[in-house]
Amino acid sequence: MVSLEVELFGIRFENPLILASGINDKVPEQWIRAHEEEAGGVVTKSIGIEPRKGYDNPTIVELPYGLINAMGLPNPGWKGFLEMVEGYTFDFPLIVSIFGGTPEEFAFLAEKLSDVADAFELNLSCPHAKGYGMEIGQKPENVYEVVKAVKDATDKPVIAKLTPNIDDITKLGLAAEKAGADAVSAINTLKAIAIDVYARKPILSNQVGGYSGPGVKPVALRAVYDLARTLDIPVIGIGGITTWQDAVEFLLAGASALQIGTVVSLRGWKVFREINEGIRTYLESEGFSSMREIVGLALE
Amino acid sequence: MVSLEVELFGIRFENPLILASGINDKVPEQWIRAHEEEAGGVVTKSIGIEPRKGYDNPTIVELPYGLINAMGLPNPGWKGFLEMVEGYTFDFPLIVSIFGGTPEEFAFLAEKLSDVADAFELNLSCPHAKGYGMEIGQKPENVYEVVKAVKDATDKPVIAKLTPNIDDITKLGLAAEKAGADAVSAINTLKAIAIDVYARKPILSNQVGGYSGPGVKPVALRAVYDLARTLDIPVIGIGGITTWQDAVEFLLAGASALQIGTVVSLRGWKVFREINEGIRTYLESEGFSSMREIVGLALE
Amino acid sequence: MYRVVELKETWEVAKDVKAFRLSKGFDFTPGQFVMVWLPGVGEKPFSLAWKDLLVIKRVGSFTSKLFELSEGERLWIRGPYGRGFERRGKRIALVAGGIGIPPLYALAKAWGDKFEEMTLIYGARSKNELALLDVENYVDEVILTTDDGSAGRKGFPTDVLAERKKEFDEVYACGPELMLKAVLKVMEYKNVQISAERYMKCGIGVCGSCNLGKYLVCRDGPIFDGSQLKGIL
Amino acid sequence: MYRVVELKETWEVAKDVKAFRLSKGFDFTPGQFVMVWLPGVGEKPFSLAWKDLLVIKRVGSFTSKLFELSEGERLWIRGPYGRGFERRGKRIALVAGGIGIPPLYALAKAWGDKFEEMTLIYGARSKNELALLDVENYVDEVILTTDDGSAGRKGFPTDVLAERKKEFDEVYACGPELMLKAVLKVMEYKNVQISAERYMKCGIGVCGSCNLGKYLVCRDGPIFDGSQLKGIL
Repeated sequence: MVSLEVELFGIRFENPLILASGINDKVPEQWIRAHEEEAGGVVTKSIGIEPRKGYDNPTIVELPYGLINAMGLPNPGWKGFLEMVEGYTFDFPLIVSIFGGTPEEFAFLAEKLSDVADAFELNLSCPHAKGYGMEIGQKPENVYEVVKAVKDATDKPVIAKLTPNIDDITKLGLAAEKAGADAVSAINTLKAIAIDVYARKPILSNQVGGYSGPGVKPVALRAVYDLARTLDIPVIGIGGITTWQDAVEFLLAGASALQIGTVVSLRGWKVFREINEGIRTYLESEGFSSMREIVGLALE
Repeated sequence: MVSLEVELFGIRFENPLILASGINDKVPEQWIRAHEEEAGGVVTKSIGIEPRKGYDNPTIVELPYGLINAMGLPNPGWKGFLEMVEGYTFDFPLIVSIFGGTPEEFAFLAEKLSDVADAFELNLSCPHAKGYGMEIGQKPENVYEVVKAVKDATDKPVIAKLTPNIDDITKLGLAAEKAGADAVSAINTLKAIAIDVYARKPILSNQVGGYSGPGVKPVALRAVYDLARTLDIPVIGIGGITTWQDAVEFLLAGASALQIGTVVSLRGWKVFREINEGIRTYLESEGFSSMREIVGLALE
Repeated sequence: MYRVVELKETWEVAKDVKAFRLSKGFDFTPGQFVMVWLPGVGEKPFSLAWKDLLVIKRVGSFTSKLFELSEGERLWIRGPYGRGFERRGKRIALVAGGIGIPPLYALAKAWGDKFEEMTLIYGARSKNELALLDVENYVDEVILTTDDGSAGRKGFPTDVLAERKKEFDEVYACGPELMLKAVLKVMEYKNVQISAERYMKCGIGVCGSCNLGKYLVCRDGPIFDGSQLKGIL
Repeated sequence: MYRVVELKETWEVAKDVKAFRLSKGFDFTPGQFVMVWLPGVGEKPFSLAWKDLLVIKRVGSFTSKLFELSEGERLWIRGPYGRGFERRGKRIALVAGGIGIPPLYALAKAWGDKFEEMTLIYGARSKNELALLDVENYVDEVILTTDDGSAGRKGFPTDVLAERKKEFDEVYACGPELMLKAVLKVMEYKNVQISAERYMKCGIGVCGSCNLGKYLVCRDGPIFDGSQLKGIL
């Protein structure tokens, strides 16, 4: 049987499908469940300095081709997070997503959570929280400063999660690489809005939000393709992966691993098994013996 | 019966649905056909200085939620264009799209084509032609220079067509407004790619292309919403409009008129009639007496 | 996306409890819920009492606003969502507490003729909090309990269930969590389906707020088999 | 998107003309076309000769590459696209010129038993350019013409059509544009359907390159009624 194993920055993942940050990953029971359902790893909800309640409903809009959300980074804060994970151990890689308003906040969080995290993902890209995420991560110099501060604060691998809401995402990727990031992940959601024609108002309580799901795949794939051609560090592909064909496209475009999120909401936990099985069948029928062999083949 | 009439920069459109640039608008017969099929106006294919053949096939990828294209700005050049329209008159607004590599080229084209055009749309946003379109239009200072040069060269109204491949599209809109643009239109296509899993190559001969159609609507609507809140000049909404509900969302978000393109390919010429009819029915049942009344209602 | 419906009729069914008849119905399974959005106010989940019927208790600002709406006014509704009840058993009990009546009312009305015998055991703090609607038309027996004895038997519905559990081959319950726990205990987590509640935001399995152990109430529930909840509730 | 098919069989059917049997068939109407992509080479439109059959003339670099492919090799195909023939008439003529045979072959094979009488009038420059396949199995009569008289009658298929047009209540034609114009003229643009050709790129009504007057060959055609083409062809 062909191997789906991935090794990234010294960590072994059973398969390339990692649960993306923000989707059913609030508590340890959900992370464990994701792994039971055949996720190769899990990224937690983004954790910040202080507990945040998040925005009022509506926080999500269902579209024919995806979702728009503005959750507002609800999280228990780093202290609450540590209490929550107390006593748990995990037999899969746990990537802790963190967000802050300054390089120092990011570094502080990384230091406090280093015992829990197998790796960190830096949320430099959430498009709907004032002063956080994308508002910082659209500037290469900020990406550089944050990654550098976190690298100085922890020995754990650091992934910079990049925003596609930019003229050229490789600028952000190069900044992350230069600052010592172990990998980049892309994309976070696209800036979007939905309006109800009868209410004649934006639907989200935050008005604007981030667009994810099948409709963003072509943009995400392009981001991964551009990043993989430009960077030496690994790229983790995220954005609208819904079928095994999508997953294979991302691998061919140079993604070393993948994250899926919206599809878990659209089609349920079973998608981890289904997509892994599809990749496996593809590799076998096309004559490959491991997933690694196809990474980046479309770049040549 | 409620009125769908639009007046923009002194030009009257029978209805808000304008045929977008690049979709079945190569020759005058097609423009006339679009109007017969109830387009309120027509934007031509982008015209440049020299004739261009465009890229080799594949130039288009069909996706579940839209299209990715990299046509490569095929056009007969301004001389060929003038020969082509010789002897025609049009009983609808004809907006001529132009592209150039410098402000001077744009200005030159505007001057040469001023007798033919009711208005100009400046292609500052085509994402797949080296040295043109988006490569110029991602910088506010370039947008300013191009618009200014064109305004100096022609008395006809000037629309700056903006790219969404940017951190904040309002920067581009403000630059266009400051330079004297009569309107902005948004969005052009999103940077994208598609890879064939069996060929293990990008499908387009140009590798990368621009994504349009239903899947980009949430991003386009957001761009229009942001622009309409920020600018004083009118915004023409473009991007994935497929149903009358989409059209109404754009109007509520502040678009004074609309362009449709990909949907004409997906569903045929009949969409002009269908969407106009849908808008009309909506206005009547919601108690409005003209389309103008709903422009921007969701901004409040 | 939202369907816009109008209020066709509203009426009081108990103290601080109102029924809302909608202009459009939804295909649903008893136990499923919808998200109701009032633009400018908020959006909350409610169990469907029937395809076109919501029965809602006033508990906060959203429901207060809802109570102010007149007939003809609009609601924005998405759904139905979640896992409904599964039809099992021949002689069944419906155990309702307080405002837990809507999904059981729906069940009784939808499947009343599919069971050999259906007993509703319905408890509330006081008589005026019992939201019975016309449920007696759909069940074979109604047993009421109140905490204060103002109607029916003084005590809890689970007291009745404990005494008569042998008569029932499947129990369906909805109500306060303490009651649900008692029901699960009485039934030893077997032959019982309960409607769980957790703080729900997105309603569609994204945000993860409504987790109940490893489950999400909005997707894996709101209806759970007792066997799923051992060690959790 | 593309369906990947393998070449099951290829064989020569005339000078520089090859038939390609595909491993998968497409639901189609005679007259429709597909886009064939060879990664790294290019993508071109071809009329379907049958659900799993392409009949192609070598004319340039793309078709040369195609001719080099062996059985078992892959083609990437999207479609079928466009408007096919409409079945009309009882006594019909198929008028083919040169490599215009595939859609008419498809028509004869698909609808052969639906007509009372079907006559194929097929012309080419020379005998070795006639790509007949097994078309005689599906039509009642085959009349050949060649420019040089090396097979059948010396002359053009439209000569035959002009003489016998009264026998036919519908004519279906595909071939070089000069021939099509002659067919339209002979038929006075009535009771005739022709398969038009223009430089086609996207194949799906986006790029507009294949315009024929106000029509797009890829969407409004490739099959047009004679009446649509007055003043255009």
